[in-house]
Amino acid sequence: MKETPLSNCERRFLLRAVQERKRLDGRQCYDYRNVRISFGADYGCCIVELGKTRVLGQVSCELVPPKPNRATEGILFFNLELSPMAAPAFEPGRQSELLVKLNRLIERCLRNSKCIDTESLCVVAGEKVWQIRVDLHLLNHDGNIIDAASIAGIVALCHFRRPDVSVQGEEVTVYTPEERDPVPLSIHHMPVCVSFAFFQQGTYLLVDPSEREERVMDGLLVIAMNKHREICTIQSSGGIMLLKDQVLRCSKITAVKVAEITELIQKALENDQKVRKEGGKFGFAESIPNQKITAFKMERAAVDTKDVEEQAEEIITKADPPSEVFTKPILHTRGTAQIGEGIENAWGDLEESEREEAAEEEGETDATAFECQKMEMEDTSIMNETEKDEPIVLSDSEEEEVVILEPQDTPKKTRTQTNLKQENTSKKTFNKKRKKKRATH
Amino acid sequence: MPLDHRRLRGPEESQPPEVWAAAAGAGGAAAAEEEEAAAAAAAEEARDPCALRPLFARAGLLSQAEGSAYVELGGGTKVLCAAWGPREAAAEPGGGAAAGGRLVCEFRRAPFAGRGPRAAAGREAEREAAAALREALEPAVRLARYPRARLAVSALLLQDGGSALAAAVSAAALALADAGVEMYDLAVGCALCRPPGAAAAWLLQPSEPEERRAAARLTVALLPSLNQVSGLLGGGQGGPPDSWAQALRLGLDGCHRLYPVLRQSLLRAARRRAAPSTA
Amino acid sequence: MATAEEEEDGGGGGGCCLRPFSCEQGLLSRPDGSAAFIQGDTSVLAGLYGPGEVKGSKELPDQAALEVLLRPKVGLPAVTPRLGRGGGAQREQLIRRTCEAVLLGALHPRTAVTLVLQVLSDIGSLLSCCLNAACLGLLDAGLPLASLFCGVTCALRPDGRLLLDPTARQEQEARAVLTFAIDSADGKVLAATAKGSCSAEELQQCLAAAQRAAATIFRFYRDSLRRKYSKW
Amino acid sequence: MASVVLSEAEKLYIVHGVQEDLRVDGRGCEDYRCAEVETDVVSNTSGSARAKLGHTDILVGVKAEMGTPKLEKPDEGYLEFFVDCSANATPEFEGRGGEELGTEIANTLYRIFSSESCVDLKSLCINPREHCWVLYVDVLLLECGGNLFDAISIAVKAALFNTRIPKVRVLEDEEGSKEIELSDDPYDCIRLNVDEVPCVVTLSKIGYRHVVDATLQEEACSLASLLISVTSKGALTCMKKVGKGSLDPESIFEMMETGKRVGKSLHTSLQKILDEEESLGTTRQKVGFLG
Amino acid sequence: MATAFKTVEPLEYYRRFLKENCRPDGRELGEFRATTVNIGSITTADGSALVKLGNTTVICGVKAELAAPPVDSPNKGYIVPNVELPSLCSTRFRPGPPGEEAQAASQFIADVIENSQIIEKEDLCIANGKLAWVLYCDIICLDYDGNILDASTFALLTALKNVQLPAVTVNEETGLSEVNLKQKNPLIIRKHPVATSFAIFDDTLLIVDPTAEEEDLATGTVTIVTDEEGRLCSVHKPGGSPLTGAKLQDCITRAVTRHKEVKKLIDKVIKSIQPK
Repeated sequence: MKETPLSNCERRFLLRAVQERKRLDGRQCYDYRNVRISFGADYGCCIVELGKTRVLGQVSCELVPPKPNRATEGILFFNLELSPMAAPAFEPGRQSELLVKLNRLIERCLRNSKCIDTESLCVVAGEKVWQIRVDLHLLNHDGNIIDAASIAGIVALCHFRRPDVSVQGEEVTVYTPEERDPVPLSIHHMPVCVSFAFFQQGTYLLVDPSEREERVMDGLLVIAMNKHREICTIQSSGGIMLLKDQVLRCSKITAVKVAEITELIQKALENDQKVRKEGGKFGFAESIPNQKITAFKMERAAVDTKDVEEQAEEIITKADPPSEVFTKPILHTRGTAQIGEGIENAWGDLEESEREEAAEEEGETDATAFECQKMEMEDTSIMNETEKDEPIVLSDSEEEEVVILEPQDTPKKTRTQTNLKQENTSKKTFNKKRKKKRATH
Repeated sequence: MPLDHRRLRGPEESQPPEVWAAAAGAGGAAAAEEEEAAAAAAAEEARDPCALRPLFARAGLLSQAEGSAYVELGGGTKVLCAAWGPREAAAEPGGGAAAGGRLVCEFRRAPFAGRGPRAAAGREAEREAAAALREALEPAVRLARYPRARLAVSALLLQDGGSALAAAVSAAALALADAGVEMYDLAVGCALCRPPGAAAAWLLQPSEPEERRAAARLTVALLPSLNQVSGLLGGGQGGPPDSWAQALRLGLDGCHRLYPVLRQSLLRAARRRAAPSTA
Repeated sequence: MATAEEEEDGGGGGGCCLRPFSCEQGLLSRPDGSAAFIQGDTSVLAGLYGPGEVKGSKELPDQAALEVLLRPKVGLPAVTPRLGRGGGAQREQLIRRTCEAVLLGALHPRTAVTLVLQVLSDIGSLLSCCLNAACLGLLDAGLPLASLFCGVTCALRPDGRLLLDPTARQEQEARAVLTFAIDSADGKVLAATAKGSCSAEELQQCLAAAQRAAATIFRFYRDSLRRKYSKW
Repeated sequence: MASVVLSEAEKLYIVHGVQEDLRVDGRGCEDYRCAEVETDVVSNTSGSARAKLGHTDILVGVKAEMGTPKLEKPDEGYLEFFVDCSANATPEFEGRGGEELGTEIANTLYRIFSSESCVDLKSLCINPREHCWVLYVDVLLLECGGNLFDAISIAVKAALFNTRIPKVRVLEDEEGSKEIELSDDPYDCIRLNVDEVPCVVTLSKIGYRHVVDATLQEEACSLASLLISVTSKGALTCMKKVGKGSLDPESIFEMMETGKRVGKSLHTSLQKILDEEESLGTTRQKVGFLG
Repeated sequence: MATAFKTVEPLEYYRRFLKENCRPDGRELGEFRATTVNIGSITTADGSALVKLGNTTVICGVKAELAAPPVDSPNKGYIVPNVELPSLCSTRFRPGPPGEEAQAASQFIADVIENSQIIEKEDLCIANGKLAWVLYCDIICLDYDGNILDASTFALLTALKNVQLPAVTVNEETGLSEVNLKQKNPLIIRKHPVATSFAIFDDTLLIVDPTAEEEDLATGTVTIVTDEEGRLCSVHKPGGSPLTGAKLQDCITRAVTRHKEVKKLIDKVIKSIQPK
């Protein structure tokens, strides 16, 4: 489905609002939307909501051989998917320009910033390392995908626990969560992206643009920073020219926002950990707000299954018992048999090799009388083959036509065996007479 | 990670048992292989280079395709072909609309078609064969009669017992004719190969082991009644033009000899098709 | 996990239990209909677009073309994903055909309806959770339906006892796991699929149990809808 | 394939000209256009060459990398071909437009080099079953002015001639573990013997005659052509019919003879140029891409 | 006249026949098409079978290769089934990677193998943790006229029964495996799953072994797979018209009968190629 285009008056309305420093959702220019983080029951699973934009993050791990040039480092793999759920224009499996750009940004923000200690992911140098895979799915697109995705990525990584391993000699043992508590990843710092949308060649600036605002913006500046005010990546796109002051101002705003978001992330993580430790309820079910009328919950419900046996019994006794088998398989030839006399198929049969086998066999054994004509052909063909001079072309069909191709100089002989078959119109005549004979053996 | 996620996957890598038989070194397996080679060589000597292998052809056997044909060669080569057309063609990117119809060829090898490892011949080989198939068929089809249309041929190699491409050309031509596509002539394919050795003579319709050992191979496609060569694809150890010319002559002669059989099968298919409607 | 054992105790009596259910409808702003469905710790998010513009090749002259995409949490959709046990064209096909059976597609010919199911977490009975999310998604989008349907997963323990709505571990231990889609009109079977082998008697028993459970689930549907529309 | 559209009158003009052994650019039917070849044009490859044939402009780079030999041939290295149809050559190649042509050319190159004698693959083996040299031959089409295959084969041959593979030694210590040592001297390297590397001669059938080295315009007038690869000794290693049309057998025989004749002289002049260039050594003035 | 009616109102055309308890191709509702099986015709495969169900034609070739067993179960081998519906078999399929139907069929076959334990994967292991057989079962449809699942399951079963694996021994001293290509052994087939498919017409009528045309017109399909003990190895109803438990039971009953027929056929054909 195509994206609904933005009408001119909508566009004008939005731009005018920006000029008047108003935003559709009532925010100020520098306001960030609410960030909500919820965790799944699995480790490394979270949903981040940035206003209405929603991203699902899941981290998983696998033991793999390391890359040859980095024998002592684990591998980080990021994959952001724009699920068709997020917006009608997203097609599954398509590598759109936007997707490639976002994936690169995520990689630069989370991998190239070296926020994860990859050396600690090494199990046996040069042989086995952990590959950490971060899957991010955009579930609802309401602008500023990159910020939401970067938060989801780092939150999922912080939340994730990998199985504990021990190495004894060459043996690598991976422990289940029951045997040993899984271990968290070692994370140096938490980079978070903050996006700025520019309008009117950089005259106006909005933090955390919504989807509508993104559609009318002129350019975008993304800054990834951690709470130590270290810039991890910075990228401007859209072809706007920015003044030095503007970039500096943006980085200052970023520092403030990142501090807030980092605090929120840490609080959320602590909360989840506390609940898990205390054996309380956790998972997505708990994150559904109770007061919303669109949400509904039901406690464990018992289902009465006492008399299912009787009910099943009843159905089975009522049903007819399986009937006895009447059809008898008919063997055409070695390796070919048939049951049923339903409709015939248009196929002859495929098996030249089997035909040849049969031919050889019949060449050896005595021909039965009623197949003498057939045999004649068989003999000639074998004879010819031994003579090696003439090409022999055996062909076959329901009408049992036999074409023997003689050398070019002699006229072509076509012998046709007819009648027998054609008169016999019963469905039981199978397209091979020879087969019939074999069946009677 | 460009993995094929639409098929069920097995282990990362696997080898055919033959590899291990060879790896056993001086064991019985290697000896057996040599034996086999010797036997094959002996058979080669006994073989008449001009002999054609038995060919079985049948047209019009698939219920779903507009035209279809099955060709089997004595050595076990089995090719099934289906043809459709004409269909409305998607606009060609080049915009060459006036040039007439397009012939779209597909060639697939069943994974179990070959003797060696299962995944030996990859997509590339299939695509090359498909291109060769198109080259060989295009001159036979009156494409000018089908402007802005698309004709489709797809060939499936079920078992490769040598001369597979040649069999596919014959089968595809039969299938097109069976589909009622207007053609100038049938295209008949024939393969040849030259065993290693300086004085070796070209062999007509080689079997799979012969092909494997061959120093040079050639596949020709001929439109017999027009006496025009529609396809030619060959390569290998160099030889003087005379040797190749001789091969070509031999191959063309082979095509001429196969032609009547293909015509016969087409006639039969037509007769079979006509029978139910008259009855 | 503590919950798993608890459940086993709960199911130990003659009766069977469904895990706690919860759902939320209309939680996404972009799709025309959306719903999250949570069974125990298994949860699936459904988002639905349509009826809308259809691509030429998929267009059907007499009804809406339904497309179902089931997206696993980890990796790409695959026939048999190695990690996570979502995905699979077969499941997509099953869900699509089940929805098609109840969707009155003839009312919206030459349109497309796209249903995307995102697995959020899979701790057993995933397919039935997908079916339930799909049905609530259809409901939330306000598409005309002939009837409702729900998914019920039923496991047969090695000792032959029945278990409804099993967890992942119970599924693993089970001899056979059967999943049914039951329609709300007369409790008939819309879809059925099984892992493992069982006898015809066992199949009928599971089916009967699933039909009972379906009644409970439909009540849950009704109550949640009643709540949703309580302020209208 | 990159092509031009000609009017009927233009075609007729070309066909009639060919009939008279007089081509639009003044050549005879068996004449090549002026060819320019320069080797060692890309410094970060093991060998490279650029060939210009009229308006056809080809750049070939050969990169030697260490790899594992193929299972069925444990004591040989191998060649890998990749053809990039740059959108610079013609706008048709933009996006995936050039892919089909690229694979077709690569397949043809594989076929030409499938013959065992053409490059000594055994010399590329470092130690059997474990290490060998893989030569990645990358062909880049810079401009298409007809007769791509011939120009590519000339450029490939020149690039292979120019290729220098560093010498390596296999050291074996007492425990049987092997180590590979790269020679310290950058000039200590293997050269390939390219005597047997064939060149492609494409003969295009125009009217009743055939021409070599057809321009784009001439290609538009030809229904079918025969692609022949010829070694310097005049042996044919590969034959392929290309194009929508068919050929009659007699003309194929003629074309093969012509191909052999033309191919032999092509080899002689190419080898002469390559040797000349080689003899200049480092004193040679590089032309590169600005020439 | 009849053909015109069929073209314009295909469903009504069918209903008229079904009312009389028969089908346009002359079959009764519960009747299968002629089932033909041929085994061992592909000599390059380690086992092969060609199955024709009326016009529907499916070929299955099994190729055995050697690999290291999976890490998580070192005493097992692999069975890798794949169903291909090439463009050759019907116009409804496009060339290229497998579409939804082919993927779903592959998954179905994989499920049947898994559920029925047709072969115990432990039987495929040669040396624990070191070497095991991989059976690549490639099922290719050559002519698509409906009921691909039954034909594929049948082709797979007969092809597996036809498989002859070379003897492999692991040399104790060298640790290398040796393959004796001359000595071949058949596979141990533990169960014989047989599939029976039904099409549901107008929500109530069940017809067995539907053709492609019938599948298109039907409002749903059910496939039941049973083994020789009458156990259900798969009950696959991918949506479509709702059925009652009683109807489902009727399907199972028919499937049990079908299994007996097919089993006889397999036995006969396997016996026919055994050396006397």
